Amino acid sequence: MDDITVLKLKGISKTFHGVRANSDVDFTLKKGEIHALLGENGAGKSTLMNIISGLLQPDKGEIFIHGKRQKIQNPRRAIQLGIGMIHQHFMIVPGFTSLENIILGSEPIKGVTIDFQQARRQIAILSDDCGLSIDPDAVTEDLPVGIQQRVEIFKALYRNAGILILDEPTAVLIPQETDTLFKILRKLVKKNISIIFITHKLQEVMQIADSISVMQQGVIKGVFSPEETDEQALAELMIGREVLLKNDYLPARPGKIVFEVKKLTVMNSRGYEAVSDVSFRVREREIVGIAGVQGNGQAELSESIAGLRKIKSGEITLSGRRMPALNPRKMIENGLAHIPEDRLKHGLVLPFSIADNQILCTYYRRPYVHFFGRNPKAILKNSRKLINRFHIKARGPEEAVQNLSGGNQQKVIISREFSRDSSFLIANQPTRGLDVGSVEYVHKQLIMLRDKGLGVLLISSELDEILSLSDTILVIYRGRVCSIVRKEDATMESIGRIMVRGFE
Amino acid sequence: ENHAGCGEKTKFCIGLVTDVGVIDDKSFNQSSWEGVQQAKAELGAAIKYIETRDAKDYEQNIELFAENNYNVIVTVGFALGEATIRAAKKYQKIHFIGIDQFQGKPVKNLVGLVFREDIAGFKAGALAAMLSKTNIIAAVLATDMVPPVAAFNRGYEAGSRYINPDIKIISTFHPGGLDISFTDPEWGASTAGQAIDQGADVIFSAGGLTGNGGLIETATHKGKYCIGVDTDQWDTVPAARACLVSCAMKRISPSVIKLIKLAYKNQFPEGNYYGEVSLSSFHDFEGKIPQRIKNRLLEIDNNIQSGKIKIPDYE
Amino acid sequence: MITASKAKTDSKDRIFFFLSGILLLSIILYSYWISPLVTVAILTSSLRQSTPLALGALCGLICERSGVMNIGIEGQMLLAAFFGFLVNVWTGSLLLGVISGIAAGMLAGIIFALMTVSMKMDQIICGTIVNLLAAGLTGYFYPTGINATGKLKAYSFPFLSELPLVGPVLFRVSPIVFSTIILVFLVHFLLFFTQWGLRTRAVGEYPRAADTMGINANIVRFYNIIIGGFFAGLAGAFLSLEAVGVFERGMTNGRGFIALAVMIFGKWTPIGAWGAALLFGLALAVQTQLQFDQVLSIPHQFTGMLPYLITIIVLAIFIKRNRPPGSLGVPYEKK
Amino acid sequence: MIATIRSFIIPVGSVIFASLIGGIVLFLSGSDPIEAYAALLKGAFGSMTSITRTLVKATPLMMNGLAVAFAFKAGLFNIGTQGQFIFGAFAASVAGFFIQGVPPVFHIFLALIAGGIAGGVYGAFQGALKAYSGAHEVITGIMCNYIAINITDYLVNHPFRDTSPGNIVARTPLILETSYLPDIEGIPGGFLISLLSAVLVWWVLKHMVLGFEINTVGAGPDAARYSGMRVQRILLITMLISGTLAGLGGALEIQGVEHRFQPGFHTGLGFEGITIALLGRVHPFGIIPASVLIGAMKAGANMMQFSAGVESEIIDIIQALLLFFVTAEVFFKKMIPGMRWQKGEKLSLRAGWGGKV
Ligand SMILES: Nc1ncnc2c1ncn2[C@@H]1O[C@H](COP(=O)(O)OP(=O)(O)OP(=O)(O)O)[C@@H](O)[C@H]1O
Ligand SMILES: Nc1ncnc2c1ncn2[C@@H]1O[C@H](COP(=O)(O)OP(=O)(O)OP(=O)(O)O)[C@@H](O)[C@H]1O
Ligand SMILES: [Mg+2]
Ligand SMILES: [Mg+2]
Repeated sequence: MDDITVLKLKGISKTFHGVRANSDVDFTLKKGEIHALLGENGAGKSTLMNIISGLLQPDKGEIFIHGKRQKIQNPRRAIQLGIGMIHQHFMIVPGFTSLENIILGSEPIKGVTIDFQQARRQIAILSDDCGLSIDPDAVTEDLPVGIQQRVEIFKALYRNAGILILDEPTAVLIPQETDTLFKILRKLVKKNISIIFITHKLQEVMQIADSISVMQQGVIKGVFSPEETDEQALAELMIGREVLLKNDYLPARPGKIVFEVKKLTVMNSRGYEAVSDVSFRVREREIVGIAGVQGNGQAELSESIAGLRKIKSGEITLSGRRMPALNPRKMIENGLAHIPEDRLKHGLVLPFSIADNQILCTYYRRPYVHFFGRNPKAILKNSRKLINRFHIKARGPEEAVQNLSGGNQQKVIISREFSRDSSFLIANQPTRGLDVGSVEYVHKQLIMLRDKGLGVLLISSELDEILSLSDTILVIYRGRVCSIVRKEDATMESIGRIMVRGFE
Repeated sequence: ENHAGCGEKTKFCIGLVTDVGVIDDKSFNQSSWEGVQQAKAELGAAIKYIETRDAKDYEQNIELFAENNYNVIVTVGFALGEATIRAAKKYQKIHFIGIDQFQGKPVKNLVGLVFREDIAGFKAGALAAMLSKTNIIAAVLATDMVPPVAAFNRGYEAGSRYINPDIKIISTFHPGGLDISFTDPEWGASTAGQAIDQGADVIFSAGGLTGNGGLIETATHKGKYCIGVDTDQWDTVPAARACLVSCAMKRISPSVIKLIKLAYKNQFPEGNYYGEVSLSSFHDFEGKIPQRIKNRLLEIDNNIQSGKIKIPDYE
Repeated sequence: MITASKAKTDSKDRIFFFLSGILLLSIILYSYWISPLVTVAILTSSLRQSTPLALGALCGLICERSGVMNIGIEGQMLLAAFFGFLVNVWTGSLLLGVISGIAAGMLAGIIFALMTVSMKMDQIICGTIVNLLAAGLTGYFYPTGINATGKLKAYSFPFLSELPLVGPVLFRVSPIVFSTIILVFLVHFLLFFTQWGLRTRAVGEYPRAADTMGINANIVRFYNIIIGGFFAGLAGAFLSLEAVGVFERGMTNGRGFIALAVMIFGKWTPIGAWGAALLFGLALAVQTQLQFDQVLSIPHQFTGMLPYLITIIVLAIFIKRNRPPGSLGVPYEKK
Repeated sequence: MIATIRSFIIPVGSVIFASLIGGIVLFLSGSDPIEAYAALLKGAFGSMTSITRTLVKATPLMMNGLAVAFAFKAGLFNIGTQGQFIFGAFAASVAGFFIQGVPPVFHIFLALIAGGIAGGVYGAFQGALKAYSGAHEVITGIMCNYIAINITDYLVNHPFRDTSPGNIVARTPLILETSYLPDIEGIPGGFLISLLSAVLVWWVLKHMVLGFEINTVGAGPDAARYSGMRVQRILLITMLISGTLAGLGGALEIQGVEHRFQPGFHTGLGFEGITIALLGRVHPFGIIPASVLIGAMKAGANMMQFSAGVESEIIDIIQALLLFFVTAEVFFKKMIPGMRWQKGEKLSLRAGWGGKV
């Protein structure tokens, strides 16, 4: 590949009232390369990318595109310069169709109306020469994330971007989807599109990247080629300490059954059957993993278990007692702990303080209430304890969680759920979007809980997470449990296949 | 401040307190004020008004004048009745004129200026019935919770039936509360429109701004007649002239002047003073209205005077 | 693809709307057969009384579709009615009156936009400010003793107005009433088939997404508020120059707020809102008719409640949750 | 420290700016601002009676303001306070003249309770519509206002009309002396009660479990459900309390001032509640001064018209300006150097529309 520089950053710095997100960053992207950008949560990767794509303005520093110095005042300018960004939190308008989302901002016009035919034609052409297909008329909010991401890629290609930035694209994908994505990326590279690729997953980096930059606390720690480094080295470089990547924990010593569902059937919000008579049981000191491509009923399953969604038929038993549907409080009081999938929506009250979020499920109990009502002393005391115990990075218990980084936001939830004495835990996508350090941390915590005697139901689309943590693995496909395997006789490939087609 | 020196022999001061609403309401606040203004012209009195914004302020507004030793205080509208009585008892030296305030038991320095709206309404009804070709006439009314409006309506229906027992009278009250029923011209207009569209050809439109809306609407329909209330709305609502045959008038201004003059001469009456009611002149319609109708109205007038015609009175 | 972008209407609602539509239509036809004159009168009156509501709803809708919550419509209408009337009196030209009424509505819109979009002030508060300001200004500067010079009159279309039923109702109408019907469909078309519409809805749902696609959410909001002002202005002009012919203090009498109700009722779609407005107007006209005919001798306070009761019942029993635009009420700040 | 200074600077500065601009308007429209404001102040604070009047006018404003603010906390836009206020007033007046032969203090409370319940039930009705059928509270609120007016108008015109001879008006009989609210040291009892309510509201929201639940539902309904709160029930209770506050306001108005229910005495009070809530930055202790301020303006308006001949609508304009300056911190940020605003300090509600439950 020829060594033409398409993008060059010189001394980029950015601070958010006090928080140094980027300091004096230099960065070079060569034509047709895939350049991976690594770094822990809050390292400043998204910030840097937002600067390139015109969403943020650097405090100082210069940007060169094809050797010409450019000022990128706004996203429109970035688009003109052929920069396309796929954001960590998708920039997709919920109610819109794929088509509407793709053309938004660069609509082909015929007379006064939008020329949808023209748009379709262009998209058809694109999908041919990149070999990815989408249904232009599907409503995006109903699509699985994998496809939503594809829509995002289309958005960039449609504006024929020469530089494509992907911020944690694989955080939400399963291996098969990831492979497809990588195939796509390789095709794009062949078309001389240059790619910046942010991720927390080191093996992916080794697999796809042509060069690797590591970021820590806003500075680039170094640039490597996959040949001259390895995962362990990278991990230590970005976290600044040693990390266990592959952890082989002691096997479980399951006890009696703490949790059981029998013939559970649940409808989704649009009234279709999302979970069809699913039955399984979870024992003490055991982690049961549910593998599956997102949108195969995991959400409905966990919601119904947590008492947040009506069940059509079937029964749920927690620590020996039959549970009524739609009663989260009762579940919690009977020993349910729950790490919800959508941390920002369900897990946290963003404007509230860390302290208040940490008692969200126990606010009505002693010691958090006393005769006169709420007991601030106890609430703060509890919070300080947890902040220390779970190493939450924050100014103090009163800081609003909306000011925390995603990693720390997740820690707040974990600190709340793990500090309650409970007998059963649902962990739904507990490590999504977290950096290796935090991932390791969460995994340790899960194992620790297991060994403390809890039964854990782990729902994740990260297959390796499932494989490394679970003692029993269920594969869910189209709302049905298609296979139950013990850890010993589970392989990545077999499970992956069942996940995507429902059988071996 | 022109109320300085009120209370001295040399100076004669008149104050007016409106009901909730504005002085230039093209209706009774306004014509009361015109009466006071005329008194200024004739007696060289110092005059001033306060618009009430909030029913709680009646008392206070009256006192503002009383405290400054005004000689005559005019309070407009039945709603001020109680406040006026209390003030009258408190300020014995001041003469109070309470418009539309019927006095149950007389107070010596307070006279209630009241009107037989039912009589005025009766004449209006008779006129309407005689003018109507379709034998459908309508009334667009602010509310039935205010005695004068109710009386107008009662008279109107009786009068039209007196002329033509099987005439169709379609009448409506504003559907909303008292707070807006006098100030919703849009409703008055569209309701008048609805009545006209189904064949009504004479519209009696009574009740502040709401009524005015009805008048103006009627004026935009060819060959329809409308009848106004309270004052001669020929002057206050010119936009309605195209249809305004006449108005069921309460002669407020002249009565106010008369009472003020009596006060000036210290011959102030007590109890209730019945102001004159009548139909206004026909203005441009003078020529168009056949003589027999005019005669008939005169005859009705006499019969009412002589008591030959009885109007069903307060329920 | 269009329906997809609208606020979701589940199929139960559609069936309900369809059936009730059929029912209503057959009732109308039947009563027309019984007494054409009265039916026409009622329908004309409904259309007329629905006009300010529909226009107000269009204003609210255009603002809210781009994520700005506007409860200042009442005030915008009032100002428009006021200035429209004044100019009409000064110049003696109704057309100029209407135009300046609209201008006033848009001017109020600009003030509102400056506060909500530029200064990022809370939108409910800004709406309240506009309402207070309008009440204050129109009351304080209320001109005494000036008189109107007529009002906009109905125009009969040749031939068309001779048609049975629809003729007198739709084609013998005054200008603003008629143009409202056209505007409703125009806005609906613009909102769902044009670039402006697509961008407006995108900004309303997820301004950040629009921003990353190079659409300046705040600019879109700014001019949408002004466009909205056009409709509020027209509504005001309707009140003082077409419906009544004079301006009176507080003559909007809460119609700006009912317009909001109508907008939500219509699920933030122009045609839906129009339907809701018509239903409301119909209820108003019918209650008047009930008083006219004295068919049932109940106090008018009860017949007067009809429109409000119907609204609540329809909303509570038949229509499921209405979903407002995603970013409604949140000032958009770049990261 | 800075924070406390700031929390004074904004309101005070706002009042100054608003009156300045108001003064300019007065001047341009050919009247003397100084004279006008002097009259306004005289009318509002000039004498003991005028101070009392100010407080009397502040009372219903405060109650409605509290009602609106309380609902805001749960993300509800209670635009229906007017209807709740009216029902409260009516119920109190009925209790006032119906119940006979009970000792004064007792009677006072019976009437107050009647008013509170009436308003609360009506509020809860709207809350229930919102929570269980998803009917939008802004629509139902507006509609319920009209309905309340019509119903009470009917009731005072027919079943409960004052039948005493000489009365020709639609209104209820006078309530019994035993249910009158007394003045305490010249301070109207109603005002004291509204102060008490403000403190209670503050306590509930800040220190009680219910308050935490309400705030949570307002700030994150989904998280609230997740944590086991019964969101629908909380919405209902919020509207119940909000309505009770408004209804109580009505009762205070009847027992303290009107002493009988007369149609149309309440004009516009409901919407003024919104203004007050916003002016007080949706905080009970902000609402107290806000309502006294506006109360003073209303009390002074007549004097202003009487001795300065100024149309009283000017106070609406000043109110609007006030609201503007209180909300638009930007000004003060620009003016006072070194004043940094933290995130979240900016006043914003975005209550209401969020149709989801
Ligand atoms: N809008 C903002 N205001 C204030 N601080 C911010 C803002 N956005 C990001 N930050 C801070 O800047 C730092 C870098 O944020 P950034 O999102 O770039 O991290 P990141 O590398 O993308 O983290 P992750 O890998 O989890 O995505 C973090 O500490 C974050 O808290
Ligand atoms: N100090 C702050 N003030 C305001 N907003 C902040 C602050 N810090 C972070 N944020 C916001 O919170 C978001 C989370 O910060 P950051 O991007 O570091 O999280 P993250 O590590 O990327 O989490 P995730 O990977 O789950 O997205 C930021 O994108 C920013 O929008
Ligand atoms: Mg990031
Ligand atoms: Mg991240």
